[in-house]
Amino acid sequence: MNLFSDWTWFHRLGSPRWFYQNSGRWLPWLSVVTLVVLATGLVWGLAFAPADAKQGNSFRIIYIHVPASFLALAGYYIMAIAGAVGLIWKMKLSYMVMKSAAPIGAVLTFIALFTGAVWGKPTWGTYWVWDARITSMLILLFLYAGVMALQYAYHSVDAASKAGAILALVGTVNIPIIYKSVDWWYTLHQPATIKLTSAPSMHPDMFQPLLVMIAGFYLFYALVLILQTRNEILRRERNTSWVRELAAAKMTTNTIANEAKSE
Amino acid sequence: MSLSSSSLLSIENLAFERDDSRLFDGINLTVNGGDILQIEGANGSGKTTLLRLLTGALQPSAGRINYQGQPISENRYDYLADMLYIGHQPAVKLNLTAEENLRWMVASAAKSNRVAVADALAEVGLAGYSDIPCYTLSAGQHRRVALARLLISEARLWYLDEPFTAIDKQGVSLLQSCLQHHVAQGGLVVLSTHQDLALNNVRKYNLLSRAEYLV
Amino acid sequence: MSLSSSSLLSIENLAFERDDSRLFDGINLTVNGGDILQIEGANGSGKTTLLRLLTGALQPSAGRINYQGQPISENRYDYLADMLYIGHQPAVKLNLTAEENLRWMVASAAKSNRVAVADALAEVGLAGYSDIPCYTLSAGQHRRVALARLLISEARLWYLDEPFTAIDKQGVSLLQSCLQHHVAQGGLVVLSTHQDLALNNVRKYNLLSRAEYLV
Amino acid sequence: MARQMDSGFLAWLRRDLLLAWRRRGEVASPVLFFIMVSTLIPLGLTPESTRLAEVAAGMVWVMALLATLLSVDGLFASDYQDGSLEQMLITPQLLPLPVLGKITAHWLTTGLPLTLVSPLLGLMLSLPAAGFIPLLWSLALGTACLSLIGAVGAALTVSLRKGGLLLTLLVMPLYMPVIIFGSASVSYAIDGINWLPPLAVLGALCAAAVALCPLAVAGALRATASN
Amino acid sequence: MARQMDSGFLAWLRRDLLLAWRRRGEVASPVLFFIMVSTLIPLGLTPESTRLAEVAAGMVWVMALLATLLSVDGLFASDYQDGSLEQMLITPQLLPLPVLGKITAHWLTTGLPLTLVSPLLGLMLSLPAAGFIPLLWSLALGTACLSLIGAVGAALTVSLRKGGLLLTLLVMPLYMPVIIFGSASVSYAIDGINWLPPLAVLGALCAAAVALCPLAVAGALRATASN
Ligand code: HEM
Ligand SMILES: Nc1ncnc2c1ncn2[C@@H]1O[C@H](COP(=O)(O)OP(=O)(O)OP(=O)(O)O)[C@@H](O)[C@H]1O
Ligand SMILES: Nc1ncnc2c1ncn2[C@@H]1O[C@H](COP(=O)(O)OP(=O)(O)OP(=O)(O)O)[C@@H](O)[C@H]1O
Ligand SMILES: [Mg+2]
Ligand SMILES: [Mg+2]
Repeated sequence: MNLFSDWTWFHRLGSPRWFYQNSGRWLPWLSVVTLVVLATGLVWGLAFAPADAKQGNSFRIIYIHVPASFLALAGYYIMAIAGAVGLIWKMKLSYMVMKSAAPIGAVLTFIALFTGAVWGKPTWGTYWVWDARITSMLILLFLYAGVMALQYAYHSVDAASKAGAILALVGTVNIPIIYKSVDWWYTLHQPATIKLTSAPSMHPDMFQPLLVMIAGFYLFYALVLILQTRNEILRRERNTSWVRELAAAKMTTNTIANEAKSE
Repeated sequence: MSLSSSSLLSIENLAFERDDSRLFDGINLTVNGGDILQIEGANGSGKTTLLRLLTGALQPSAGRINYQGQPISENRYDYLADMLYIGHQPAVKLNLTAEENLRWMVASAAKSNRVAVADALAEVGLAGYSDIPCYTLSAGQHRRVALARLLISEARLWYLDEPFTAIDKQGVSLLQSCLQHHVAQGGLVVLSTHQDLALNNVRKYNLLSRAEYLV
Repeated sequence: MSLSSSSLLSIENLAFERDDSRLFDGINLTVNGGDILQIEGANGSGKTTLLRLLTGALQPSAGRINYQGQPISENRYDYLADMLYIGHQPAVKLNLTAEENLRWMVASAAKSNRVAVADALAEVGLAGYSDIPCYTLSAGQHRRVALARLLISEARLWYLDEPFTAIDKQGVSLLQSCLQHHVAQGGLVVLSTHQDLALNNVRKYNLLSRAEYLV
Repeated sequence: MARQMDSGFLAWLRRDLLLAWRRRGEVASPVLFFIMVSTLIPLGLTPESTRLAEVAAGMVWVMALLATLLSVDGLFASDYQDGSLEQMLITPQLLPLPVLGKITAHWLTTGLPLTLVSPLLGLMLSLPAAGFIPLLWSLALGTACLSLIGAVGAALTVSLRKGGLLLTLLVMPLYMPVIIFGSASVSYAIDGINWLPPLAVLGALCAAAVALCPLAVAGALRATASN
Repeated sequence: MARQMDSGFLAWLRRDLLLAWRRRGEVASPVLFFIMVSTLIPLGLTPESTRLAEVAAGMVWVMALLATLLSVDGLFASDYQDGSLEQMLITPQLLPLPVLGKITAHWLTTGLPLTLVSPLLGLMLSLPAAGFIPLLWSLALGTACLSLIGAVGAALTVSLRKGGLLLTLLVMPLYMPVIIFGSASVSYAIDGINWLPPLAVLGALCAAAVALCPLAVAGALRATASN
């Protein structure tokens, strides 16, 4: 009995409808908090943190680069776990989360690469080097691209979800291997001519806004993921009665509003 | 449960949907040894889908299929070993000869009698063709290679999706007598075809009207 | 020559061999507007080969085919423009939708009426399917896409290789009335099938006995 | 007649582009393919940019060649299997025109994207700045040659129901001149020599291929696919 | 049960080997592909043997990878089209076993010949003598990994009726560790370092792939091909 009631919440959580309606309630709060944290971090980092002794103001790109890199990595695991939950418990919502997480992760990876490249020009004098971490970031982008490509390629939603989940899982097994091997490859072949400043003993004045930005990016990630998932729910469940009712209700409020305006 | 356990194959309340659109539901059928069941229905009504559900290649969205009283998911290996399925695509490798194809099918798939390959090919009219690659065969000969499996199969359950496609009249009557022989020995045949069979004792099930009648 | 020049299509002493083994020879036939000619014969007797010889895709090893009294090699373009061939493989691209497939066939192949694509699809029962890729269609629906060409074709010569494959009964009668309509307008149909047609005025030609008779 | 010719070329071009569009992942993937193989090269060879720069132009060319090979294989294969090729052989158009339509579609979906993304590859493989413009031009011309020549191989092998490796064998010798002049024009530019002569040769090769290859393809298809 | 397992693995292995033998040209061509591309590389890069030697090991590895990609694409494709794959899904055997049989056949017809011919390539690309033995061993283990991982990609894409480029996108990132350790063991040997550790890693990767990939392939086939 106890076990049974334990599982009902789980299945309720797995219901797209339940998720849609509840997430709708949290969304305004979440967006406000996200906005505040991000704004604080940005203003603090860009305007108030002291300029770097060697790099001047160009170092401020760190406030985008580092949080984006963090989330790009964490996002892959979120996506893979969502896929695994979908495969094991046959939970549709979980597949939708997986599908929504892929493009967000890919964009964040791209941002990390792009900001890194832009930052590389003034600091290293080149946009691109085959550094271990940079290379593995590029591979991560490919892994995201693979999951996304599968989602687009399949006409059947079911097949797309399962295929994407399997690929994501195979990728999870591989990510540590890839990181280890790339790391190892880099140290093997050449002495580090240029290296990312590894875990810098950063000045607290620079470091604190970075922490705020990382927190802000996590919130922002959650927000975008929820929004994307909600879209996906509506798209996939467009033929169910509750989405129809929702759409009909929207329509009537819109027409009422329009009529009120025109009067 | 007690009702269905007495029959060889029983389908309970079977439903199938793809991407949230329902193809059919509420299918109830029992088939016993000695039965030939012909699935009828217009193009696109779901005959192939039903047969593939029976083979276990597709999963039903509701309902279940019992074999000897047990759900097929529970004694999957016995069930599959007792089953022979020939679909729209006859699984004939174009680069292999008819004999190689048949030998391989016999080795890999269901219970079969391994010695009779050459005889079976002769019986379906491919006696002179056993050592040329299948891509030089005509459409009907190509299907005959797959149908030769029926002559050596020892499986009890035969699921045949439009087995008469591209087969000439002599071949159709050969195939029908083969089916007759199989059910006379206690086997079971579920097949889909748009042609009328010249067999007695065929039960028909219409997928659209969900009605069953005896020919 | 003077005899055959009066007929739309005439076959003189046609023979075909592959790698020095003769499939058939001495085929003589004349077909006129208004005729339906059914090629008969067991599996592997050469029906498909004969039809492909007629389309010009294969070259005969002896004999010739005349169109309006002239060998088809001499007025090849007129002949091909007046011809429509549907073979065992229906030339339907699985990744395109039914409508895109049909539009493309109309644009590239024979004389056709370009506007009627949607109507034709509706008539073959694919009204709701026009915007999904063809690989989700059932076997019969897949062939129906190709057969929809017949409804919009303006070609006079129709060569159909087992057009009734996988088509349900309602589809078969639709197709037969379509053929009837075509010959009533002066067109010509050469087809191969193992089924008996419910049409009057069908001439049959048996490839094995090389005998022709009227149904 | 002229109208009919047109419609043969355009109808097949449009169809193949539509097919490529339906498989959108496919259209994007030549680009990803190149980026990925160029990641592979530093992994396999060396991450040092000076040594990479030496092999960069050659590697981009080898990859262009492989990407073409990988995809030209399917140029007629699916049409052969589903009966479309048979229909092409009996269209009232002159066969080389639909063929040219198909080849053009192939180039537009592989060679062109590769050309456009090549500066990025150059960047990743530390290609010297002087090489970028010649790389673009030579790839544009060269990939067209590769598609045209590859189509001949594809037509010769289509009825054999075999994989791409036999095709590789047939066309690789014919690809040699393209890759020699293509990579030469880039390395000339890097070394400060006039790089227009090799490019001109490439242009001439391309013109000859446009004229001859569709004929050869048509002949090959008639000879083999209709058996 | 044990007998059934056996027969699932052996039946499919034997069948795929027979098919490969029927298309004999095909079996020889990975090797020819390999040789051809290695003649191409000096053309695109540099004919100087000292500079070639530096990149030789890496190039052999990149080529092995591409040859596998080129051929693994068709691993399930023709079975899918002619209905054999459907039959495989309903055999009473445990699905990973027939799958492993097919993968083994693939390795025997591509990876193994490549490995055997690699000393020849080493000679053509002026590989230093110390590199030959590690090249052989690392290729033998590495190509097996490539076949296994490639099969997962092939299974995921088989029902999409698409070319090899999507497959490339899926499996190339997963190939990275293999190529790193493979080329490392050769370059270690050339530099006189102990080359067994990277080879051991490759062996571990291979063992893990043998255990996991057939399961992933079976899952992927059930999830997508039977739709
Ligand atoms: C395309 C180029 C670049 C890529 C792909 C890249 C990637 C990454 C990644 C993945 C991380 C997070 C690592 C972790 O989670 O532990 C990171 C952190 C960081 N990156 Fe970059 N990066 C690039 C260029 C740069 C450049 C040019 C600089 C500045 C010189 C830089 C400075 C940093 C710093 C300071 C951190 C955070 C602290 C740390 O973990 O070391 N990065 N980068
Ligand atoms: N490509 C080919 N190469 C060699 N022989 C072939 C080829 N195609 C067909 N044949 C042979 O030619 C003969 C006639 O084949 P065809 O396809 O014309 O027969 P058909 O009358 O259409 O038979 P079906 O009723 O089965 O369609 C067959 O015996 C076949 O084996
Ligand atoms: N892979 C698929 N994805 C999506 N829909 C499919 C798929 N396969 C079949 N369908 C749809 O399912 C329905 C039933 O198909 P099925 O093949 O079972 O029909 P059928 O009764 O066998 O028809 P036929 O007489 O033409 O063989 C069809 O409407 C078809 O469009
Ligand atoms: Mg069917
Ligand atoms: Mg035929």
